Amino acid sequence: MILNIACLALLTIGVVIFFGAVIGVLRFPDFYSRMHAAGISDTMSTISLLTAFALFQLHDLSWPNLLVVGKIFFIVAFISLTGPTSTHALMHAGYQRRNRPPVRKQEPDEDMT
Amino acid sequence: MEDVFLTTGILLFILAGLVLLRVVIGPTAIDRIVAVNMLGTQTTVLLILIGILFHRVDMFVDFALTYALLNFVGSLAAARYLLRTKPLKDTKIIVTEVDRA
Amino acid sequence: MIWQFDIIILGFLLIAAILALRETDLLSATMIFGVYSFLMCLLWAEMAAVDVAFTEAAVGAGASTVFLISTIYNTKRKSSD
Amino acid sequence: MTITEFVVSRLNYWIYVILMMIGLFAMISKKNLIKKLIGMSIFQTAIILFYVSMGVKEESNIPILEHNIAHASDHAEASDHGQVEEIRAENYANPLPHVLMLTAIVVGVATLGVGLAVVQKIHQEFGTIEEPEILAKIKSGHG
Amino acid sequence: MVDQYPAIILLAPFFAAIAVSLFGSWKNGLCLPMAIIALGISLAASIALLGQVAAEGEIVYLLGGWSRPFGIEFRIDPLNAMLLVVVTTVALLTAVYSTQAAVLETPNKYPQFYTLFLLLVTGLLGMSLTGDAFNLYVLVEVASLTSYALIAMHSKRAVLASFNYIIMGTIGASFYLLGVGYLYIKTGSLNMVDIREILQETGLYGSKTIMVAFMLIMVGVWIKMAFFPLHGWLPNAYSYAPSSTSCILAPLMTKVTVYVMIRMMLTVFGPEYVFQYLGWSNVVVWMAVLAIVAGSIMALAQTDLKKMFSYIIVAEVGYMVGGVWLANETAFIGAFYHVISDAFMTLCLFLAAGAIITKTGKRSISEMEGLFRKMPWTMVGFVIAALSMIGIPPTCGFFSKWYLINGAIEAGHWGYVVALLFSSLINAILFFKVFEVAYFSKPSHGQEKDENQPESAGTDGVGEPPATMLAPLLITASGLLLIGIFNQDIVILIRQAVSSFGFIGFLN
Amino acid sequence: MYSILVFILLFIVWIVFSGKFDWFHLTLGIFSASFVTYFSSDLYFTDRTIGLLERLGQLYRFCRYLFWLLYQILLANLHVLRLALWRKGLKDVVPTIIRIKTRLQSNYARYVLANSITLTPGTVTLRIEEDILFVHAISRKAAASLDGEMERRIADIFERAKR
Amino acid sequence: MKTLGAIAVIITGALLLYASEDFPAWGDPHSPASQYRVSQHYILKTFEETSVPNMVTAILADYRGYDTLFETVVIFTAGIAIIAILRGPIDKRVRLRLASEKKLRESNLILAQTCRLLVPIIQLFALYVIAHGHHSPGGGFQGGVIFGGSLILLAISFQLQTALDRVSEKKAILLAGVGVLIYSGIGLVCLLLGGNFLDYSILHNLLQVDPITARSHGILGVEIGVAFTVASIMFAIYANLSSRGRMKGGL
Repeated sequence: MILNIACLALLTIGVVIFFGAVIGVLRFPDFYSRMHAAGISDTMSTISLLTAFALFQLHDLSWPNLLVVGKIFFIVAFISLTGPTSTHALMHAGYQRRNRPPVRKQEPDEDMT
Repeated sequence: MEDVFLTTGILLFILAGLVLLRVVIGPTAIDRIVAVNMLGTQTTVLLILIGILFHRVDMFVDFALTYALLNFVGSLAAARYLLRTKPLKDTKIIVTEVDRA
Repeated sequence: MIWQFDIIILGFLLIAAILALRETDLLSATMIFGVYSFLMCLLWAEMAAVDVAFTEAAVGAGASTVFLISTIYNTKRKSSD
Repeated sequence: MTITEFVVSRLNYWIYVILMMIGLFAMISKKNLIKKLIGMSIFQTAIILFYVSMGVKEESNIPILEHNIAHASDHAEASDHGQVEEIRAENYANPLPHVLMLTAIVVGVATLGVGLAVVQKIHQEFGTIEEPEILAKIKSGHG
Repeated sequence: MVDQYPAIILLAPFFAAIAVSLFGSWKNGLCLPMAIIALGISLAASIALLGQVAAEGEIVYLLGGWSRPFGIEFRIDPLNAMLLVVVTTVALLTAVYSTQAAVLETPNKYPQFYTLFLLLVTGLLGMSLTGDAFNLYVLVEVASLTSYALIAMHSKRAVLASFNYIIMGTIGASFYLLGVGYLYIKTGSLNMVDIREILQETGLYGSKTIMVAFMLIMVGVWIKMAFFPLHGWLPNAYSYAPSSTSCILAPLMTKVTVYVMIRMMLTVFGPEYVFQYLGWSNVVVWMAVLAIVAGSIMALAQTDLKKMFSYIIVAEVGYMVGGVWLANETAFIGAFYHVISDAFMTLCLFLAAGAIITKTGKRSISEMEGLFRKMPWTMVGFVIAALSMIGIPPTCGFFSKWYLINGAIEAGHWGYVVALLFSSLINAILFFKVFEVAYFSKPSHGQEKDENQPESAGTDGVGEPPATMLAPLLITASGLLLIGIFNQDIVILIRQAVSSFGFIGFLN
Repeated sequence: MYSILVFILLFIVWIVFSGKFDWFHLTLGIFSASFVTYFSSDLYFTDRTIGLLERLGQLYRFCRYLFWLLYQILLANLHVLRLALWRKGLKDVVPTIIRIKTRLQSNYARYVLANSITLTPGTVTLRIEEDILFVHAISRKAAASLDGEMERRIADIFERAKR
Repeated sequence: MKTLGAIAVIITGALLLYASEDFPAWGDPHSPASQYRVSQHYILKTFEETSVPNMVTAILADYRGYDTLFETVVIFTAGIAIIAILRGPIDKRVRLRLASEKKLRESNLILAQTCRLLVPIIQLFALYVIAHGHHSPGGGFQGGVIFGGSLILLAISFQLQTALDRVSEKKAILLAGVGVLIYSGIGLVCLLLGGNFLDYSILHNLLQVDPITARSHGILGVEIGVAFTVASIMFAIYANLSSRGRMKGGL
């Protein structure tokens, strides 16, 4: 029962946070800020939703289920590893090309014709 | 409890639809990539949710994990592309720089 | 099958497909095609086709998108239609 | 149940036809070669959608045996068929379309890859990937 | 080992392809011998299989040892046994021919070329062997992918042609796949024989789904074989491809697809459904008439030798489709006989064209002056093929047309007869135009041009092509005569197959 | 030495993945783990001079750091949520780029710092150039949260010995 | 072209919609396709006959193993085809244009570190997917794509050369050939032992197990072959497409 309530609470939190992230992505003025909002969904919302799933999985405590929980936490770990990295990569790309000369002077389509 | 998950799933889908809206309007490619990346993360969550609805989470975790890992490759490739090429058209972004030691 | 999801995903699929083909910036088109591909993945997961969904997840996220992007990189990004 | 019957029972088939036609239209009428290939992918996935849709059963689960069934008959004697009777066909989605579609996805990726390689080669040779421009170049004797 | 022949036929080129890809880049010289040996084994096995089938009737080979509806099986009846012999023979001859051509045209891609070549042969063999509707799709894709690559390997224009082929080929294959899906949703089976049994037993003839499935499969197959309104991809693809590629593709791809159509019509849907229940034969035969006429007229308008041949292929496809759809035994025999003879005729033409193009570097008909003097043996082969195309008696082209016309008369379809005669006339005009240029025009003008052509400006000018090019050409040419002379044996075999389809009780 | 460590780590991961303990799957696991170790063990532990015990200590401190980070993420999330959801929030969106000079020496520590900054919504690392981090912050408050606390904690994890 | 396309699309679409009226309803468990003995047999008897709980894997690699063999061949063909299409004379201008590459590598510390962390895990996961195709979704193809994805990730986050140092293009094609050879070799061994091509149950003498387990092991062997091919070909395709077949520079 407690598990259910905790699960429910986490689900609600997750959805609400995701809602906030979506609103942010829609409302913020430029893509840098939107990326911050996208970061929310990458971290908190995913973590709380996945934790809720993991808790639900713990309803019947058995060895395979524990491993599933382990895998879910692997997913959390990976998302919190890949999320920032891709955010950074995108930001970097956007920033790099705006403020400094592009790395390749030529457009790739010009050289072969 | 199942209904709760179902509702959560539907809510997430509707919200994902809003993200899709950003993909539609997003003026630059980066906006779209950001939104797509976000949808990718959400797909991972939804996959596990579907697994719960099927009562077979152990089967669905695997490719949720795959999705989490490989979605990264796609957005990285896009970022790399943007890094390597001239932009299609420059967007105006107001940024103030502050120095801080 | 979970028909509630089914209806939603099918609607999104249509939007994504039309968008991917209407977009003139090929990089954006590719990204929208990525959306299309993972909607497909969800659709198959929802229709209990786990292996197909797995393959689509691996292919759509890992392979197709990257191939398309690398081709755009080597050709050009703007499309006339 | 009535909603299910009314809305859901044919929706998949309708959507697959629409998707397929979108893809087909793009393949025939788009000028950009990469667009054509994207259309081709949509076309192929629509077919996969059709196949997977027909493997669905209402109350079915994924076509992997439940642990307990598999486990139970692991311990049973080879000649004892008592355990295996627990498997009920209605409980599992039809696996055959899934198998076929795995192959079709693979074929789709392979075709996409080859198509993209050809597009790159075309770009190398003609300097453009728009069909009218290429045809104009051929006509003007450049190609 | 005797009962393993079907597997051996397929596996020999398959393993050779893998071996070429593994060792080919290490030693380029290994590629060709491996290919030839493998194709030789395959040819021997397919001849043995043909003998076996002729003696025992239909052979079923279960892959994986699973019985009929559950696994995949090979079904070999006299028709596809003959087709196997044709495929392996053509492949072997082309492989010998490619010794020179592949070096010249695809210099730094030697192992890749042979891998793809052998995989193409594997795909074609598999297409003709298999008894499973879905498996056919996979093998069609193997054959198509290899041919896309083989075409695109060469020149500038070929790449664009290959792209169009990819688009059209994918549409075709996908329609086929969809048709199989429609069949599956109503029958629940993928095995060809099984599907026919279910269709007959459960009275599905009236189903709209089955009808649309049939239409989809037919359209898909027609796109792949370049039946007239859907032929758009073929001429460019075949004429701009490297010569050894077009030598293998042009004879085999369309013919094997015609066989696939026959198999779909007769084995999967059954003649009663196709001819009696649907009763579309008249429409399709008229389409075939259109294809023949249009193909011939378009061939007339061409100045490029290979392109002209390509349009002739479009017309020939019309012959075969029309012959099959005339729905009587004589016409069917004519059609299948034409499949066999046309494979060799086309091979012969393309071998000759390839030899001419490699030696002189010229593609246009008007530039072929004095070829009879310069390369007499090549032209002998060319003349035999041309005569066979026109339909002059000792060659095989005559007999196929004879049966086709007889069948058409039997069916009372005079439009087809007229189209066939018209096409023969056009062929005659076309080839005599070539002969005229090549025999009567003065070579002096041509030699002057030769010095501007660096590739062909050897010390001895333009002479005969090397033996590896000439020998396949002459073998094929004599093969044309042999097939013509021994036509009765082939007809008997076809008749045997036709009777097993239950085609006879079914004349209109 | 280190490849054995990598092997053991990978094997543990395998067990979590696999969840089957019959000899067949364990053998497969040993095989797979050793294959991956052979194939790409050079990607792990670039600095192979650090002792094993030190690594364990780092791991422990890193776990402790994670909890703190989680708390920070929560706070930052609330902040960005407020920006997104409140009507007046948009006024506070003042994109700023901050240049931070870090004291962290090793690449890995810098990486952890950069990723932690990105992981807390509101701040994203734009670029690392040697010891200078360019950080993009969405608002002044988010910018103010980069007060060096995080860096101190990371330094505490990875570079305690060096100081 | 547009009107032609529209006409073709409308005709085909109308035809397809016309036919779908006749379909059984979506999700109908009594549709002919689900009721026919093929599907029933696959669901009910697969475990008994092959001892593989995942029906899809069993059908893919055993009942319809011949299909899968050619599916692998399709992938293999695609790899060879792409090399054959894109390879041309080496372009010397490439070196000049990409002189700035080394700097790029250093400036992307975050990417590099994340990939260092992820790549081995992805590879291990790929191997897990291959090995556990019997019990959970996945198998040779999926695992192969994931493994290929890890190499692609390596190539994207460092540079193409880094990945090519591990698996060069030649090696990739070689491995792909080996993969197909493993698959067809298992089939050939079956043939040589006296069974039909791909009849794994005949392997039981060789492996010293009962025929049903032999099928299971045969399936595993086949999956490994598929994985080899798919992984290396996916990487080879990426390497070729991203660098236009020149194996230098690239995305």
